[in-house]
Amino acid sequence: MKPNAVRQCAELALKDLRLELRAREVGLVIAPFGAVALLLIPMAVDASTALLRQLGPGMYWVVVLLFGVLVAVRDTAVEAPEQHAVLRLLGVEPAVLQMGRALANFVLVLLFELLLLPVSIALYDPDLTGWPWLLLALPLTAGGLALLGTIANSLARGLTGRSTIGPLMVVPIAVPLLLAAVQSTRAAGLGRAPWPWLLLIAVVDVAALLLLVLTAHHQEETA
Amino acid sequence: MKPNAVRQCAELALKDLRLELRAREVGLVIAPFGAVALLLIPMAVDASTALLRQLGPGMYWVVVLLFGVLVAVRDTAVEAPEQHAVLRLLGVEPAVLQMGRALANFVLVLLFELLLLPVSIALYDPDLTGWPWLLLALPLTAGGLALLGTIANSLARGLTGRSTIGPLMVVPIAVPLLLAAVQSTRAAGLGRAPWPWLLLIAVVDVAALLLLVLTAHHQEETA
Amino acid sequence: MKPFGRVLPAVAGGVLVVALVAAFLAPADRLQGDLQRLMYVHVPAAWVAYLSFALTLVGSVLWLWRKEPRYDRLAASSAEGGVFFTGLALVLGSVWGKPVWGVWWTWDPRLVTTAVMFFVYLGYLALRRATADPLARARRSAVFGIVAFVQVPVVHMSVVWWRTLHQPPTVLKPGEPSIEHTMLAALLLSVLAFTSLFAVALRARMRIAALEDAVEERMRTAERALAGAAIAAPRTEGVRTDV
Amino acid sequence: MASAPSARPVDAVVELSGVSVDVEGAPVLRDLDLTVRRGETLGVRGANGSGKSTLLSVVATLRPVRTGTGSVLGKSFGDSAIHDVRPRIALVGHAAALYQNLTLRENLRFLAHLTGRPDRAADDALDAVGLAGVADRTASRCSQGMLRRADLARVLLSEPELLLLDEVHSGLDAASVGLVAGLIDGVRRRGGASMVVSHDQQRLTAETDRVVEIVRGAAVPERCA
Amino acid sequence: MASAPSARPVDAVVELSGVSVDVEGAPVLRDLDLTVRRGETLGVRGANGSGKSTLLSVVATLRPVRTGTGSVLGKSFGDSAIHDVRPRIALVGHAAALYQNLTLRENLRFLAHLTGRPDRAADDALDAVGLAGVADRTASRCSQGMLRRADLARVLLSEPELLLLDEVHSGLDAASVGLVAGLIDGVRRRGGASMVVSHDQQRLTAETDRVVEIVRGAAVPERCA
Ligand code: HEM
Ligand SMILES: Nc1ncnc2c1ncn2[C@@H]1O[C@H](COP(=O)(O)OP(=O)(O)OP(=O)(O)O)[C@@H](O)[C@H]1O
Ligand SMILES: Nc1ncnc2c1ncn2[C@@H]1O[C@H](COP(=O)(O)OP(=O)(O)OP(=O)(O)O)[C@@H](O)[C@H]1O
Ligand SMILES: [Mg+2]
Ligand SMILES: [Mg+2]
Repeated sequence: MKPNAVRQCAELALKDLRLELRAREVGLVIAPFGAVALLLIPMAVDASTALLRQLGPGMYWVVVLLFGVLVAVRDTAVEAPEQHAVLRLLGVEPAVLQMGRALANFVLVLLFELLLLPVSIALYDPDLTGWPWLLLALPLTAGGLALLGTIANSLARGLTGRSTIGPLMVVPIAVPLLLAAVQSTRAAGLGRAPWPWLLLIAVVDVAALLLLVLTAHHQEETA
Repeated sequence: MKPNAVRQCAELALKDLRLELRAREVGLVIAPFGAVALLLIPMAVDASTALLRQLGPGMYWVVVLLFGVLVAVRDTAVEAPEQHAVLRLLGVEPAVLQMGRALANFVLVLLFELLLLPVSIALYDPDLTGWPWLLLALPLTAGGLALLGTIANSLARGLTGRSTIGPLMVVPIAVPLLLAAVQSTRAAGLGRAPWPWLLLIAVVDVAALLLLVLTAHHQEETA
Repeated sequence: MKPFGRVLPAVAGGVLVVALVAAFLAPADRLQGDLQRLMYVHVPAAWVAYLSFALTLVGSVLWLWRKEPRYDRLAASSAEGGVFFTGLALVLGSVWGKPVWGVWWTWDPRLVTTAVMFFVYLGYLALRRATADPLARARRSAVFGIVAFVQVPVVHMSVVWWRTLHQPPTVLKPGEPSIEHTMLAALLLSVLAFTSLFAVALRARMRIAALEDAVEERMRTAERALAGAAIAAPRTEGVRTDV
Repeated sequence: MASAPSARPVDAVVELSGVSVDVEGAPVLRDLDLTVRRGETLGVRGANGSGKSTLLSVVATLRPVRTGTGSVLGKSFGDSAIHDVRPRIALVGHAAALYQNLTLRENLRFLAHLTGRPDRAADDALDAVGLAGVADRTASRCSQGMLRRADLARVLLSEPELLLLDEVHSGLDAASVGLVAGLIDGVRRRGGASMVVSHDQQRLTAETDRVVEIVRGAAVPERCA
Repeated sequence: MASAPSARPVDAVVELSGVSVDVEGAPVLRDLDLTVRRGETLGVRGANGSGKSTLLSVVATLRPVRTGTGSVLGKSFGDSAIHDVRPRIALVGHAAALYQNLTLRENLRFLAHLTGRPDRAADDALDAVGLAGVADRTASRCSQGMLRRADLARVLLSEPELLLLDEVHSGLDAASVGLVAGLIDGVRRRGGASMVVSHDQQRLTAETDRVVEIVRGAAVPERCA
């Protein structure tokens, strides 16, 4: 009678996505905010078109990182104490609970990346050589951010200042992701295959995944 | 028996600052987040030291704007519907309520600017010619951000996704502030007196102030 | 209980003296001259920071496994030490960088990742501060203590992964260390000195933490007023005196 | 307690006629007439979701009406002078209106300062509801009933002429349910009026002068008390 | 209702002995002993802030104890097998555990799906508490009593063996207070046990087999019912 873990995970993610659809934090708010950030930087630094073309990919990834983290720790991703109590009493495995949240985060961060992509291309007019590598780099990075954001969310649960202490913990740890993503884009732009960088991102993803699953039990107990 | 408007305004601001002191969102969390952002951007765009020295002031102001807005719309700045009902029933003038909030925001944004200043100087090593002008530029910009943030907060009241819809509304309006602040720093760096730019910031401030006071009544009623 | 003990500080003091002597006796660098002697404080500071974060990791894992408070104290005390030594390495590196590179700070991956490591563990300490319940605090910071440790290999490998200005690994690398032997000896001595200083401080901090916990525990087991005891019945009569 | 004292009993404190109210576009109250006189205590009953809480927020001048006219404490809706009577109204809703990160004392003193009352008034109010001993606990660390009591202390502090209570008995322990009756009495003595929403039939008949029931969006009087 | 049916009355569903509980470092319960047997309904009273809600969360295995031992549904605290009994426990607290932006139907179906129940079960539960007509309203647009009822529907859905109710009568209208008694009866018939926290002395004596009072952090039996 009890549904299997995959089914439960999907149900949990679906719930998060539905909540997000109602609040539209990511689509209507965080993504435009990220776009505005991309727009403001060239204005503030007063850079030439050539310089902008060079800065473009880096800026894109910085904004993805900073605001992608905001996506992962958005308000609707957090349960009230009562809701959390109900989830704990349901008998769903902690690892499944965490994976459900991470899955929803992944979808949203990826969506956010895709929304920002045309904006950054339009604003910075970067060199697009090697763009197919993005098809790998984008989901890998989104996965890492989503997983780290999920961990941060459950560590910051119930603390005052949650919405900001979460990002503070994730952003620095996500730095290797940022650096590797930037380098992979750069390598791809130079016509080289960015395998080492993608591998680095994948390693971070796998490490975060293992940590999430292995510590899930402890994270759910922190009430 | 009824205290005067200034006293009330101070009481309201004090309450906000006290809440902030308890949650320590700005000091412990938003400011480090801003510092990390300052640290990451150069890393991602892989710029030379000379280029960075040139980008420095612009980056400082972009981060002040983006995260200063987060300061103004932080969680502790928002009343629950019940708290708002109580404030409305107290008989305090709506304009006074709004000014109290703006005052607290001003203090916090200024604090945030001051915290980031040494970080950006240490990291970007910018040319410091004309720095005394900052003594004017910093509070003027903080005032503008605080006022706009207050307006955004009350417009977004009760909407889901508040913490992010607020920034979205403020950031575009704050663009003139950003440009003027950047230009004033640049002019000061060239040894010129940046009066026109400071005047522009002051005009934005006054306009925001008037908007806040004149629409305060309507804003308090949107519940 | 003496927080510092007696033997360990004496040993540490001895090692420190020897290391100082060695640092001044070691030959000056051909290019940098005496400036290079900053290495004997900069490098040990960085390595001891690694060591302390590794101890935080160990403490965190052990706590999750055994749930004994002393492992939590180990993790917390050692993270504090790590933040201090990371800060020290940053400051000393800057001081060294100004004459050598001409700037206090530059966009070198080693520098940035070190600074980021500093922030990560500041976040660790902030998380501890923000959590009031001892059990929840230990649990959460243990999880974060594990997550945070990924920074250490990143900092170490940053010079290899990204082309860089900063010194690549000269000692901790496969094969023969690429450094003169007297310098290496002096460096190792100063590392030993820093490590023993750290050991003294760590033990003191852990003992203080244990005392704090004991005080807290005694306060608990003592007849403390219950949270509910301070709530009185309302003075309903007082409200309607003249009815 | 069932007979109102004769303090100017003809003055209507609340007067609603033909009032319809929508909440975010959904009709909740329809063609509702209601009068509450000085010195009177009106009980309000009704099924869940019938619109009792909505009615109280309308009477508190916090929610606009779609059609119909009304006046509260002598000022009619739509008149901008209605804001002047607000400080004389107190509303205690389902959830406590306290700042989670302020202590109970700070919460009460904040309100006292804004209305020009001394610190003592706030402390006395907390004392009267039995919370003097925990005045330095932040609201986030208080139990449900403690929060309710602190919310009632707010009423003691503001000495309203129109008191609106929305199921405030819930959460109060046996020793403090009397608080509510005391507050109502205080208002009555000051010549004001109260509206008390509750699902507890017995309590309503005991503590109020008459009871109306909200049925299909309108106020239907129950057998006269 | 005052005499427990003899369904295996010796099995203890809840057994606490010498339990002390701290909440964020503050002592709340101290040296508390409590036994609840199968088929039994225990009433819990106590002053505001005495620790009733804390006790329920401990019994629900959601909060650790500082000292003392205890077992729930046969598994003792500290044993990792305690997690297996959790699905057989239902807790209804002061605030409803619903997602504000999901409709009532979505809320209930979400829980149904996670525990492998069909959609119908969720809809039936909503129907049983009288909310079938407003099942498509989001929780944020429901009144206090509607939320309470939806929370009770959750209990109907999960068919627990140990039911923990924290002042659930509050907010329910006259027509639906019977719901609570129905839920308790259902649990009793399944051979489970209930703990009911309330400040309403009459209701407690009517609906429970015996009542304990939380006094100075411990459970003191009231005159045997
Ligand atoms: C703010 C500036 C600096 C920071 C944050 C910094 C950081 C670090 C760190 C974290 C390590 C330990 C690396 C490891 O073994 O994994 C290290 C080692 C070292 N640093 Fe720096 N450093 C800075 C400036 C400098 C400067 C200016 C020099 C000299 C030109 C320098 C020379 C060295 C050397 C020789 C080592 C030992 C390398 C090895 O054997 O691995 N550092 N530094
Ligand atoms: N974080 C905390 N720090 C200190 N005391 C706390 C904290 N959280 C709760 N308390 C205290 O614990 C006590 C028990 O709270 P609990 O909610 O269990 O009471 P209760 O019996 O349910 O009261 P009520 O009848 O008002 O619902 C209260 O006195 C409360 O102030
Ligand atoms: N935003 C909204 N959209 C649609 N309907 C709403 C909205 N807000 C409230 N309602 C409906 O308005 C009605 C009245 O709500 P109200 O809170 O006034 O009821 P109540 O009589 O106080 O009920 P209770 O006894 O449960 O507290 C409810 O049916 C509720 O669902
Ligand atoms: Mg209501
Ligand atoms: Mg309670």
